[in-house]
Amino acid sequence: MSALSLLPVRRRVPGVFVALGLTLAVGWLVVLVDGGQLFNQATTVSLLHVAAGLGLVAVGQTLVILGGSLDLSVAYVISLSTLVAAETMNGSDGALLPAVGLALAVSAGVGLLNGLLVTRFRVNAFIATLGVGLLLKGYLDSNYDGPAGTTSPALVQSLGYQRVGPVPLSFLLLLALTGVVWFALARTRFGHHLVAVGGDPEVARLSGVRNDRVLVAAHVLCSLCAGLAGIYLASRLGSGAPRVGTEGLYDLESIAAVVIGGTALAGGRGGVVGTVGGVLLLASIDAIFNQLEVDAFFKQVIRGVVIIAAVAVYARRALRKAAS
Amino acid sequence: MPDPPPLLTLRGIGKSFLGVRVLDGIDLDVAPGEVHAVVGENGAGKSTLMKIVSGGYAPDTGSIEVAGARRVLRGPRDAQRAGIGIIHQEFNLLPERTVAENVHLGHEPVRHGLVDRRAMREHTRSLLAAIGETDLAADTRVGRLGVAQQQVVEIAKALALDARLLIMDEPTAALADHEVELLYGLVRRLQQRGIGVLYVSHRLTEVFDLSDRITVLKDGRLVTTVDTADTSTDDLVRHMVGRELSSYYPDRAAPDDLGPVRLTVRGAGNRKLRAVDLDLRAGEVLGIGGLQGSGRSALARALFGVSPFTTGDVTLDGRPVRLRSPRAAVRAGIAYVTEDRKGEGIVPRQSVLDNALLAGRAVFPARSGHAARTRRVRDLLAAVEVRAAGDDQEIRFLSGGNQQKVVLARWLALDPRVLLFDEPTRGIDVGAKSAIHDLVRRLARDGAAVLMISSDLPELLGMSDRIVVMRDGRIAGELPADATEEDVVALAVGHAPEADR
Amino acid sequence: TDEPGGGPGGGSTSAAGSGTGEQSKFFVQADYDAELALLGATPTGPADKPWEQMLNPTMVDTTTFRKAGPHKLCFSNAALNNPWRQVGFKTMQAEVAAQGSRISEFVHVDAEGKDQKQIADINDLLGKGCDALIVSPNTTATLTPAVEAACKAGLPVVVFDRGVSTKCPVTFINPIGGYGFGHVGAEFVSQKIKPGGKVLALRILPGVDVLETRWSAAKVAFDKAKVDVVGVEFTDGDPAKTKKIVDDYLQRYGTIDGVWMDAGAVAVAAVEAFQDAGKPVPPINGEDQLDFLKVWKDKGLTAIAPTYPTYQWRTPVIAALRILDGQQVANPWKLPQPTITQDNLDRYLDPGMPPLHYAMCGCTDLPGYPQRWK
Amino acid sequence: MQLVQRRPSSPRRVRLRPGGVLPILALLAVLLVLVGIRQPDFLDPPSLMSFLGRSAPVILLAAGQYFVIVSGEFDLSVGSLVTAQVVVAARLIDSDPARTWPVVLLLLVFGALVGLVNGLVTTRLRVPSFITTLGMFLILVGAVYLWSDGAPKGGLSEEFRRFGRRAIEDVPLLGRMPYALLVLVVVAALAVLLMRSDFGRTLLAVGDNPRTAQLSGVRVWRTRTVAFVLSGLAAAVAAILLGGYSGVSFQAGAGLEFGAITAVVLGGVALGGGRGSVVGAMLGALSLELLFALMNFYGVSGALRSTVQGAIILLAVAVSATRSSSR
Ligand SMILES: Nc1ncnc2c1ncn2[C@@H]1O[C@H](COP(=O)(O)OP(=O)(O)OP(=O)(O)O)[C@@H](O)[C@H]1O
Ligand SMILES: Nc1ncnc2c1ncn2[C@@H]1O[C@H](COP(=O)(O)OP(=O)(O)OP(=O)(O)O)[C@@H](O)[C@H]1O
Ligand SMILES: [Mg+2]
Ligand SMILES: [Mg+2]
Repeated sequence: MSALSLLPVRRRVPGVFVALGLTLAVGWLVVLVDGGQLFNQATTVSLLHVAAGLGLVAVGQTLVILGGSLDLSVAYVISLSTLVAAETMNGSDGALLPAVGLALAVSAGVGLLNGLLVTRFRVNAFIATLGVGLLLKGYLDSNYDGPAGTTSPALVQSLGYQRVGPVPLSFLLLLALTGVVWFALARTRFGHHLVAVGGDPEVARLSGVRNDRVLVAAHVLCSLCAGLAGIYLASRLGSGAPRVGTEGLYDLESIAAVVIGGTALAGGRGGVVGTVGGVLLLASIDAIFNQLEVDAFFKQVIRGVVIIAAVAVYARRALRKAAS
Repeated sequence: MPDPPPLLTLRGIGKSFLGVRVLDGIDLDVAPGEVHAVVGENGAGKSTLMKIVSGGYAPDTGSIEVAGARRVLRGPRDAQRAGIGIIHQEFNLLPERTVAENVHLGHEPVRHGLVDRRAMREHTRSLLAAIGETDLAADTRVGRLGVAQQQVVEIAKALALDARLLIMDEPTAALADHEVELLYGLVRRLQQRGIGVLYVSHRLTEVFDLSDRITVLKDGRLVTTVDTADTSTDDLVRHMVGRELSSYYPDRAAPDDLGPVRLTVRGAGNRKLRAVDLDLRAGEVLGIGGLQGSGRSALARALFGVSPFTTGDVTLDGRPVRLRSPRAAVRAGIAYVTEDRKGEGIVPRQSVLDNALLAGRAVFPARSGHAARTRRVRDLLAAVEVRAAGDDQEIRFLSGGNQQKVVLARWLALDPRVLLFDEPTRGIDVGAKSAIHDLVRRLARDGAAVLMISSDLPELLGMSDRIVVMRDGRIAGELPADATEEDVVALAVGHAPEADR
Repeated sequence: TDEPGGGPGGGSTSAAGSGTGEQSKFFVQADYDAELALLGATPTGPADKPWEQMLNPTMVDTTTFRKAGPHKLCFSNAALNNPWRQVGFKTMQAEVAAQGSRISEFVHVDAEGKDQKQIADINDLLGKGCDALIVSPNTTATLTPAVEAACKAGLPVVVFDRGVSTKCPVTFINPIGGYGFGHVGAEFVSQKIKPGGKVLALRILPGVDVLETRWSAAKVAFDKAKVDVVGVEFTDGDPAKTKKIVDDYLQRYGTIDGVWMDAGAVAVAAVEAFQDAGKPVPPINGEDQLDFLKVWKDKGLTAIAPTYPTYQWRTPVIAALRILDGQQVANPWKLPQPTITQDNLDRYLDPGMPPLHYAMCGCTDLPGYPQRWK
Repeated sequence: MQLVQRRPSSPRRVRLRPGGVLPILALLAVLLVLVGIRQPDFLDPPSLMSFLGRSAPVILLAAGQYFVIVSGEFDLSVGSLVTAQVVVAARLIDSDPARTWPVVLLLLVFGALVGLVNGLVTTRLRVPSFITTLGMFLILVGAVYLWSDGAPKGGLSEEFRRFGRRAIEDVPLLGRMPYALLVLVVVAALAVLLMRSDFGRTLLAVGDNPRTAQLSGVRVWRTRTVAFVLSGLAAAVAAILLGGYSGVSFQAGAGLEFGAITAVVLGGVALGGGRGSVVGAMLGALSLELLFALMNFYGVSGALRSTVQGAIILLAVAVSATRSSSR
């Protein structure tokens, strides 16, 4: 992974927002010609909900990727978190806070395991998190036959369905989380150290950074974000769902969103703002195709092309920048 | 021994890598305000020792005392806490981060729990100023800097720690002379403040200029520690190499050794270079001088097709050539030994042999069979005296100097017509240096045209048949072989009128 | 461990079985009994149109939804990611075509197997001026809130295939169901094998309600018949994995005397595994996919094919139109669920159709047959 | 070349270095012993041969993935490529034996072509391969569903299926020789030879430090593209064997890319490139297959399987990783 790109890319990318703007403009026009409306209330709300779910995961994923690691277990953490939350609440508002706390604690525990495997046991992140994912899958498969638990009505009504104008509460949560993470990356030692570890672990180590701690913290935070996404999904679904994470392809899609957002898969370069752009781009493509009722398989083909094309455009821009 | 406890006391330090003993029973101490030089051949174990003192490696045996107190350094962080800073031989910088971020990595200043970016920038500015580097902006991305400027950042990074003991592992390898002067000043100021300095260098002049005592390592063992005042260059060389080195530079080319013009460059330029005119004759060593950033490396990189000329013409043996890529250049018979060994010279996890065979394998299908090619490369590795556990050892485990020799062997195996050397002896010990000098001269005598960039003025003057000095991406002038250091510097900084060519 | 409490249903029996493990949390004795009873019931409605037939119907009034046509029907689909759903959806489209001018527009949104997306989809459809909403939920429990929201919006909702845990839709359409399916296969296999014979149960994946009910009914049957179920394995619907599993079980036990499976996707692979090992194919159940029916006939297998008919995809369209006409419909609308046996095998085996086509599509009279399904 | 100290440079040290095949051999041995205890007749030649034959596709995919990984990239598209190939083959052959060979040829070309596109997009357009091949994955799955209207059509001829399903029976000593194993042996030998050739060495160098490789005259983009083409070809051969083994289905290749990457890492190959052997990668795949068989023999319950699998993979990689690390 280290040598994916030989060329330096400027840091303040969010060129993804250019792509996003273009996509929305073209999409709006095409949908209009088709006789629909892209920016009606229902569609916008749906779009932002989809973005919120993926976004919460992707923000966490950005952290580990920046640190030169990767988390493929997020999909299972999400499922687990929906179940822990919904089962603990069991339909009562009183158990809301303990349930959220427990779900986050369990998620953090998984993150800790990931982190320790990657650092203490030096297992490559790809394998470590894939393996932990399998462990969780086994647990979920053997203990759950389907949805379980009931989310507290208060949570469903607030996080799940409450919105301010066309903007769901969950999307505001995503924006807040993004802000916090952005700030942490730019202005805390942890952020500086994380980017350093991702850039070159040996350089970081020799400079006195405690790589292991930093990476473990990043993994815990990533899992926490996935746990948060799980809580949000539980609030949408009304119960815990043992497959919601994998069905949603949150593992690969979150990584795709991060990379589309301009963060280098090898680590050390990128940021969380771009990731949100990537998430919005993916969600917009979905929304547009939904409006146009494009066949799901055709849509998948187009998605594949758009993902590659979007990244290719940045890569070109970076290439030109580096040359100038 | 001085009265206050030594800043650093090493006793019986030993270290093995994968069963190979690299350091054995090293005793060493550094007093406050002392500059203690450590010298030795490539692979003698200097950098390993320095990394042990700075917490990068854990020693297998022995003890470390800092200011009289015994310490177990579990990592670089512990060493920093103990007041030990280090300038690494290989750069330890993050190309994607700014100068200020690099300088403060691991100990960012915080205010109210948040990183204080302004303090970081200002501190960096003052550190850079202390080294005399005033026009390097603190928020430039390090990846955009040339090697010499990166070296300056590396120094600033070590200074930022405000250490009691500063280790400098070949700090001047990438520096030009006037910057070396600035570094001298810096070291003396540190000395006055009672800071101890461990100074590793292959440039014996520096060692004599700066140090109070000198420790000589050989094959991982301590040969001797002497007071600088009581020793001479010849003594030191004998300790290091185990034999006398008679003369430093081989004879220059005689006028009738020079062949026809092999390489001509006319009116060539690109983003970094303008109006470059150059003739390079077979059999000659053309030295390229200049300050850092003057475009010397850019010239070599243009000729090698890395960032090609966009204007002008290049001919090779009278035929026009288009050097659009390194591969095209290699095919045309050009070889390039880069200045950034770690980033561009080696494939770290491949064996010594694979590294030496790389270019041949990539560009030319084995001309006379694989076995013959391998045999030839093995001979060349022996000829340049690579020291390794075997030619199947991964090259990253070799000392810097030995890595450089492997890179040389890689190119020699291709019998190039034109050789571009960018700081060929950077980080190479005296013995090997003179071997490389002999080699370069022999290559020229055998008919190759050699272009040699060097920031080491004595080397430049000693080796070159002609010297071209660059400034601001142009050729500032040309000097004959008997030029003086002053002539070169004058041209490089632009004080002297440009000489006719 | 951390037993999930209060899933839908809950009352689970745990007959002491041999190798069948614990009973699924989805198992509901009352539903099981009801479904088994339905297997023997006689449907009302036209005999040649099983998709319009009803088992033990209770009719509900729909006059409040009466509306002048032509209508805009909207369909939120869980997924189109397997041949069963493909055949079903094509049948549904053909049904829409067959209704001609009665339907002005048919909007289809595919949730790609994601609960979260289907919730958004339904929400989205509510803004599109649909006259009726058809939902094939991805997961029962999790789509309930979204369906409830749709009911509240005032338009008639028709749910089919999987249900939702709310009574608000006008009707819920499906065939008898998983218990019936699982029971028929398991009964057959237990009857055909010699006493004490070894049975291998092949399941697709855990946690899907339709499949869970199939297995839980089979488990009851096997436990009752005291069959030795030597293994319950998940195949992910992957034929290669299936063959490897069967191969390894053959090696481990020497012979396997019966194979039960919860879906037909890997039936042919299981049969092949016996053939490749040079062993006779034991009594086995599959589904109404043509590739299995063909192997069954060609190799003279001892087999049975319970079905979960794809013709049920026609019914929601019919139901929606009836509702918009103000006609009464059954709720729940239970469709018959025929079984393919040795006796009627030839009737269903149409060699002209593709191997993964479902025989029970009830589509031969629809416009575009057979081209549309090829 | 001078040797600083000759004494410890024994062959043992050489093989123990990171990236060697020793750890995976050890794992394989442990698994074999465990299988042998539970199911001794599994180790009889005919049954072992069958096992190797049915494992051939996965091993081939691991070999293909190895080329890409060792050059510093990823190929996430192989699973979908296998699915696409099987479905395309069924539709084109349509049970007509005469079309078998042309279609086999076509599949190879198709595999190479997909690899070529992956390679060119990654190297020339500079899209990270994770994204390129993820995109390709989406495209292939979508396209094949689209093309076949959601359900595979046609059928494979018996001739086509022979490669993956049949064996030469009554072979002395071995009992039987599956065609798939023959194919595997040939391809594995080619892969080993390739990695020993100039190309293989260059490939490792590219994965290790592309910058140096480029400055030594290597056409980095071409080398990497070739690696992708090799992976595509391996996927094509795997698809032919797998389609033969189990017939047509959309499930044919599902998840194989993760299996292959896991196998490669288990075999001691470093993600990120530059280190590891193709033999290790193939042994890694064999170990995984053996692990699955082991779980069948021990009757590890269906749902718990992934837990056991995950735990064993983590354990194996962690043990070999911590053993080979030093400071
Ligand atoms: N991480 C490592 N693993 C194995 N061997 C190593 C490692 N680091 C250094 N060595 C070996 O230790 C010996 C000493 O290396 P070191 O870098 O200390 O030499 P040096 O004196 O600094 O040489 P130079 O002047 O070339 O920088 C060399 O033979 C080298 O091959
Ligand atoms: N790894 C690299 N990748 C791309 N360009 C590089 C690399 N290393 C060096 N360069 C370019 O080559 C130039 C080096 O030549 P420069 O113009 O700095 O003159 P110089 O006199 O050779 O300086 P120095 O003394 O630092 O080598 C750098 O400015 C840089 O742009
Ligand atoms: Mg050194
Ligand atoms: Mg230079």
